[in-house]
Amino acid sequence: AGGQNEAASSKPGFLNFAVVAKSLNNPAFQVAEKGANDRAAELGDVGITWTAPTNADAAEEVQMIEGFIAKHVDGILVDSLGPSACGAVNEAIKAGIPVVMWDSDCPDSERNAYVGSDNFKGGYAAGLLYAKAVQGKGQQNVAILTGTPGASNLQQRDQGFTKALDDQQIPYKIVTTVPCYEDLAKSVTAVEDTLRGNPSINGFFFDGPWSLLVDPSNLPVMTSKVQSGALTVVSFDTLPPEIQYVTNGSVIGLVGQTYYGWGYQGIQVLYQIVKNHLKYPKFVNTGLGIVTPQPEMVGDQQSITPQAMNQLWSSFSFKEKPLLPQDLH
Amino acid sequence: MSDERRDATVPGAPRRRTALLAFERFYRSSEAGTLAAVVLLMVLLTFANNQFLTRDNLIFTARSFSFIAIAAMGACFVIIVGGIDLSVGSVMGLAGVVAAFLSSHGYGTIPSVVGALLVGTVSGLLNGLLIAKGGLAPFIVTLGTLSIFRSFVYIVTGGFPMQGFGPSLLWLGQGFFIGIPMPVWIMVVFWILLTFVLRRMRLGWYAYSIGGNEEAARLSGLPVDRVKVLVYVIAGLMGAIGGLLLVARLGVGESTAGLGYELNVIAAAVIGGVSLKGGQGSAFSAVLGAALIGVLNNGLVLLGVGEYLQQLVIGAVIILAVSIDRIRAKNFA
Amino acid sequence: MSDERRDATVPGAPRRRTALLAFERFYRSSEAGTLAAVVLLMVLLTFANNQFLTRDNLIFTARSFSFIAIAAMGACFVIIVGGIDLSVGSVMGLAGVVAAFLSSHGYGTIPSVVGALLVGTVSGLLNGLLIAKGGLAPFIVTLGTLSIFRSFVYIVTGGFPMQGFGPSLLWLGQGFFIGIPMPVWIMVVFWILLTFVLRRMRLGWYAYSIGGNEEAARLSGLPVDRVKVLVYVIAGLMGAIGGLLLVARLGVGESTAGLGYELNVIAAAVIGGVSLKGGQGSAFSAVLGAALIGVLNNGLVLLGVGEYLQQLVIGAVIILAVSIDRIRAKNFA
Amino acid sequence: MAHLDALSALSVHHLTKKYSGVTVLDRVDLSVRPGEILALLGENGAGKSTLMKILSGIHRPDDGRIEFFGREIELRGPKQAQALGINIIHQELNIVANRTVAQNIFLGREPPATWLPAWSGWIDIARMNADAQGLLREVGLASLAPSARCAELSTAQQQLVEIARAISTESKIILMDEPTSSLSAAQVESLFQLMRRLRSGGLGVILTTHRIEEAFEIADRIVILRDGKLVADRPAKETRPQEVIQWMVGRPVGQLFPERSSAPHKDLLQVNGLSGGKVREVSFAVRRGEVFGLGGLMGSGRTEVARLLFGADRAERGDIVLNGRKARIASPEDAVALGVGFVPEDRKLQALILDLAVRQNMVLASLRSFSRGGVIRRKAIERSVGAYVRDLNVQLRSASQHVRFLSGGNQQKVVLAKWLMLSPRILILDEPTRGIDVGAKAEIYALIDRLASTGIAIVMISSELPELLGMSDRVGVMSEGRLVGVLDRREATPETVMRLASMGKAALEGGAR
Ligand SMILES: Nc1ncnc2c1ncn2[C@@H]1O[C@H](COP(=O)(O)OP(=O)(O)OP(=O)(O)O)[C@@H](O)[C@H]1O
Ligand SMILES: Nc1ncnc2c1ncn2[C@@H]1O[C@H](COP(=O)(O)OP(=O)(O)OP(=O)(O)O)[C@@H](O)[C@H]1O
Ligand SMILES: [Mg+2]
Ligand SMILES: [Mg+2]
Repeated sequence: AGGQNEAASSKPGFLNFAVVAKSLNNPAFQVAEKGANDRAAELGDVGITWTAPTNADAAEEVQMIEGFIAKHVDGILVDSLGPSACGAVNEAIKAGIPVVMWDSDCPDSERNAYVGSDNFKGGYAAGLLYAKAVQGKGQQNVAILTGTPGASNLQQRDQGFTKALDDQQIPYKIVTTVPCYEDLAKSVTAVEDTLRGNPSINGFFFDGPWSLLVDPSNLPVMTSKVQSGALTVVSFDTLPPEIQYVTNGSVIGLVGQTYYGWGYQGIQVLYQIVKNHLKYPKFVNTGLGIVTPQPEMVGDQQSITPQAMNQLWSSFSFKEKPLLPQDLH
Repeated sequence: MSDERRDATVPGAPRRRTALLAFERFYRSSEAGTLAAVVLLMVLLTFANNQFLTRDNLIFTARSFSFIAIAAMGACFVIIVGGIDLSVGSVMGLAGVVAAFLSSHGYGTIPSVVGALLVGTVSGLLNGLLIAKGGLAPFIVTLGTLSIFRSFVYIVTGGFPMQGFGPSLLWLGQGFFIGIPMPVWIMVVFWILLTFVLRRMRLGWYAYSIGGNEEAARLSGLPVDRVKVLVYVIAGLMGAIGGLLLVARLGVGESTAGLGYELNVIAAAVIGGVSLKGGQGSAFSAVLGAALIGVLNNGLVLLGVGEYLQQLVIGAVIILAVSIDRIRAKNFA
Repeated sequence: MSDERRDATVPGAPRRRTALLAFERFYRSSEAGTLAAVVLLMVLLTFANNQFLTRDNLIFTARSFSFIAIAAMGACFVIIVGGIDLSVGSVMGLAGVVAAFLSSHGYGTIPSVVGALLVGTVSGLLNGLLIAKGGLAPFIVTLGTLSIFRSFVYIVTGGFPMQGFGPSLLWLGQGFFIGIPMPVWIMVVFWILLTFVLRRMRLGWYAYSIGGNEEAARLSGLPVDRVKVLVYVIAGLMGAIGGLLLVARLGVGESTAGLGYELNVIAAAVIGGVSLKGGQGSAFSAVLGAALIGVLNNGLVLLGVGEYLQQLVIGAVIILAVSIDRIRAKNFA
Repeated sequence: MAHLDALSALSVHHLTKKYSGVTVLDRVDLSVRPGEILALLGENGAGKSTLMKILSGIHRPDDGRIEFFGREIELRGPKQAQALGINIIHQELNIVANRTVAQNIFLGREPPATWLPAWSGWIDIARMNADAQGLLREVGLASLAPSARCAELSTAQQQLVEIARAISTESKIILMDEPTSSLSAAQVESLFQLMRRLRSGGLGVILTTHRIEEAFEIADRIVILRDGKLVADRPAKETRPQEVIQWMVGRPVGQLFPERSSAPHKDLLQVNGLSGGKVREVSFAVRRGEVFGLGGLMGSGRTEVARLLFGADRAERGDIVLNGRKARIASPEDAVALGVGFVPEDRKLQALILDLAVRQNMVLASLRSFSRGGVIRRKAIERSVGAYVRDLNVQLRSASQHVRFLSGGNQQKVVLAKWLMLSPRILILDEPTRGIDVGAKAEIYALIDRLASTGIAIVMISSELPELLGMSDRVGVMSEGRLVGVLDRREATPETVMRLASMGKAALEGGAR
């Protein structure tokens, strides 16, 4: 993906942008990369170096950003692996290189803008879906599946989720939070064991996609509990393997980010800032992608059907309209 | 050959019943400590949570650690011969995604499985040749190939999870035979097979000898280099099988498959009582070590131990398990 | 004591110039291969990218690997004495977040630093006592404490990143002195310090002897257990300092600080030429190994090497670096 | 005994030691006076080393008393024994190979720098090296640099470094456990001179050796252990070697060397112009059924010839002809396939897997013939191992016993059995009786003779002249990497062999070739 623009970079007016993703191992980032490349192609005078730390380690991400500072790129898009990466963002700004954050923000940094959606709001949307499904069904004993304990973006999702339940006055208790360390095999074992160990659990919130990225046959206890109406599950992210769980009714809904928009709008915003010195608001909301069996309004967001989402993934025909400051208010 | 350690060093000991003798032999073996820990843990969990000792929970727990156990048996073989294989997690991932790639691109189960096994063979061969013929340190070689093979994983998947495997490939990971999950069967088969190789086959005897004293083995005319290469190939194959089953069981081949598993796999072997010094160890150790961690993980979730404390308990149990072994070992030192 | 290897075994060899002798001594040392690899890499990068050999790029690269290098020097000490410390990543994290906790709760820099050092001391003491006095295998003990200390990290942070450190703590991680970043200074100070300890002080000599032949060391009346405990404490301290500086540099204490660093740290030492067999190694090795990986990472970014190929290049360079060393070693074997 | 104890520097009373229930030392009484050299003799496994380890604080006795200059002491560790002035030279070399000679000599007693407080741990390296130089001169290693790494020393040099270590501090007692086993005759002589100097300085020495003549040469008193019991304690002057052997073994030992009768056979092994490492142009031939001895000084390259022959090291030039056909031996594996066996000089490091059973060690080289399709035939192994254990009279508790727990002589028999199971055509023996007691020696000599009589060609390296002369049909003598002469049985005398062996380079270049 990277490096192909070295030759072009010598042309006057041509912009070299660097994009730092969190990792390589997730289709969301593939879509984001496509979005970035699509927008770059439309613009015509932008080259992209796409990269990610090999170990999902913030210090390594910092080193990458420092490398790009040394390389004097024209702008950097950064997906933060945690607050630890944020110092380097300020260094880039200090070195005169505009930085736009995407996916995960560094809210306290000097970055020019953040393109993405709010994790808290995402969790809140998931909470709304959940609340609607269990309205009037009595006490909810909810378990949460999380990735690495203490990861802040995941915690924001959890907080949004519980806030929505509070606001909707659902009687609930968070019974347990199980980590899976972002490992798929561990995640399914964790979900199944949790349900088996505590039969009183009647709700599950996955604050990441892990256990829905695998075959449904891995989740027999969950599936059977859902079928008997004793369990309600809502999950984060709208990656391809997850969609089937909405179709088959295991999950009431999925709340994801607009992965394509990360890249597409990220390049757009960065380009406009660098080239045309436009001023964007600090938060450029790319909105949420919500998947529910039937289209409905979730808060202020319109959801789409699993079929529609599948269609998008299979054709890879995500579309975005380039945002300009005046589109945002 | 752990069953033959120090036995009958007391001359003229009265003939005891064979059963008793077998027990004593076992008690003196290096696996006894971990087995005691596993049993103790299971008893505790049975009392602590009524869901623990259910058929479903037990077989699913067994399935969840079978992948690690299979790879750990291979790791154990490498450790016996005095080496180490850090690349196993990447081999698991690569074999898994190659099979996933083939199967989801319409190839049958046999080509997919062969593809995975080929990955295991070639990666093991590369490790083995660099180590045995190149004379490089196993730690570094396999640290390097850990990176290299993971890179191949990314190239194969392109970052996209691959799904839509053929049904018989899925069955290998998800199916049951007489009520027992296939991966558990396969683990048992390899356990028996490897035990046979280690105890009853020339290759196994050579491996213990090389790990015990490489110089003496070489000067006894043993084909040291060839044995080492073969052992790394076997480890690669076992890793590949573990990875294949893992991916087949999850039904998805994605680029994080097996990421960071090297530590889990080697830990399983070592916790089971294999010494990193080489020359000693058994297939049973690897299974036991994997079982300890698997049961522990299961228990922690069943009991709803908080996310922050899980690691604390795991660490403490690992240290306790080897302390038990230490006390046992002292008893007849 | 690589400087003293093999010299003067030929009595009455003609007196050569000291400089030449020093060079030969160095060429025969185990660090020469990695140094050659680092230099080669730097020359290549200088030609490949005109940004590489700039003052800014070099000092930032040096800073980025200084944390690992500091911890790797501690790891190297442990390896010299024949042990291994897998808990270093967690110690780094725990020391970092403890300092972050103290500093962000209004404690001054000195209490924060003392807190971090205390973490290093206590964790090293725990490892050392379990290994030396408890007689447990280092791999297992530190595998267990790796989990345990990480659990403490989660407990300290409660999952929330801690920010708002005092300015002098930040300065330790982010400041400069005569144009060189503080962490680099600190790395250099420890490099000199540790080199002296290893070459000129009893503790260092005992460490080499214990790692080289523990039985002989014991029979010579060396306080083997005490030395081992002390070495693990030093490693704990070096890990803690690395972690403290890392967190101070990033300005945030997060629960993922140092997660998984054990492999990087040990790899740095081993790539630098330290043998896991024990009895051999130097502070310089650890710095070199960390530098190789640091420069490589920097070069990959500067050259814009595609994301999928980065790991491939890293793995290949690691193997090549030790192959260079192998060829060098053969030259005078 | 009481009045004797008053004179003794170190004495033990009723000393008893058991290892997992087996009594190794049984109520031993023994004393050594200042200025006395005591030879402690006994078979392998008699308990000599155990006794010495107890006296140096390494092991604790189960029962009995230790008195040091009349005062009862309890030894809690090697450090304490050292502090009292009891130093030991261990039977097994205790050298840290990666460290220098000086570092090994002063291990644990490094001279502190004077310009810094002692607690700093700062070492005065210059002083240490200077002191080491002096000590090396005393043990006859004047040419060795104190900064040389021990890994590069020969076994004999390492042994001398250990001796230097033992005399580097004020000692009152030195315990020497087989210090001569790897030394050359000249080195033994210089060691004995050193011991006499120490004796005249009032030091007490306890020495063990399996070379009985040495005990008579140096010791004032001879003490004999058998099966952990003290069976004799005599002034050396009033004793005869034959008596000593009888006390040791518990029965009269007949002739040490068997009557060798060699029928003229064809050459089985021819070595032509073999060169590699320090070995230069070595050529000789060995006949079927012949014992070809290789003599020479330490470091003359005998071991290297053996290693080249066996493929353990790579030859630069020369060929090996086996049975009239040129053999390609590039590795030990090739050698074994051609029916060549090799008993190396260090059995623990080079021949045995100490933590495996006797059974596995014995079949190691011939495992191929004990397996079918890679599967081991356990019954066949059991039969064969049993037969060799009986035939070679290996003393063990079961074939499952780890070799680590066998005595030296029995370990060596296991190594021999390993090669016999291969039915070799050629057997190379490097110092086959090093560290082995007289009884076992006689058995091994008889065995070598028997093997030769079955038609095996034997190359035997030995540093013990009586052994070399007693066993060999012909003796090749090496010096400086060259084979400087081959003597047949009648020509070979201690004088002729030594003369050839000490022929320096100069003499060689002078004309011999
Ligand atoms: N650590 C030990 N554990 C068990 N048995 C031991 C141990 N050390 C020695 N033995 C046994 O004690 C007996 C006496 O051994 P020791 O080493 O004292 O004999 P030795 O007289 O020195 O023989 P050698 O001449 O071969 O050196 C032997 O049977 C030996 O197997
Ligand atoms: N296995 C080995 N590996 C490396 N070096 C060796 C080995 N064996 C001997 N040497 C070295 O080779 C040199 C020549 O010794 P070698 O053993 O060949 O002579 P030798 O005549 O057999 O003497 P010795 O009686 O001591 O065995 C010695 O300095 C020794 O350090
Ligand atoms: Mg002895
Ligand atoms: Mg020799």
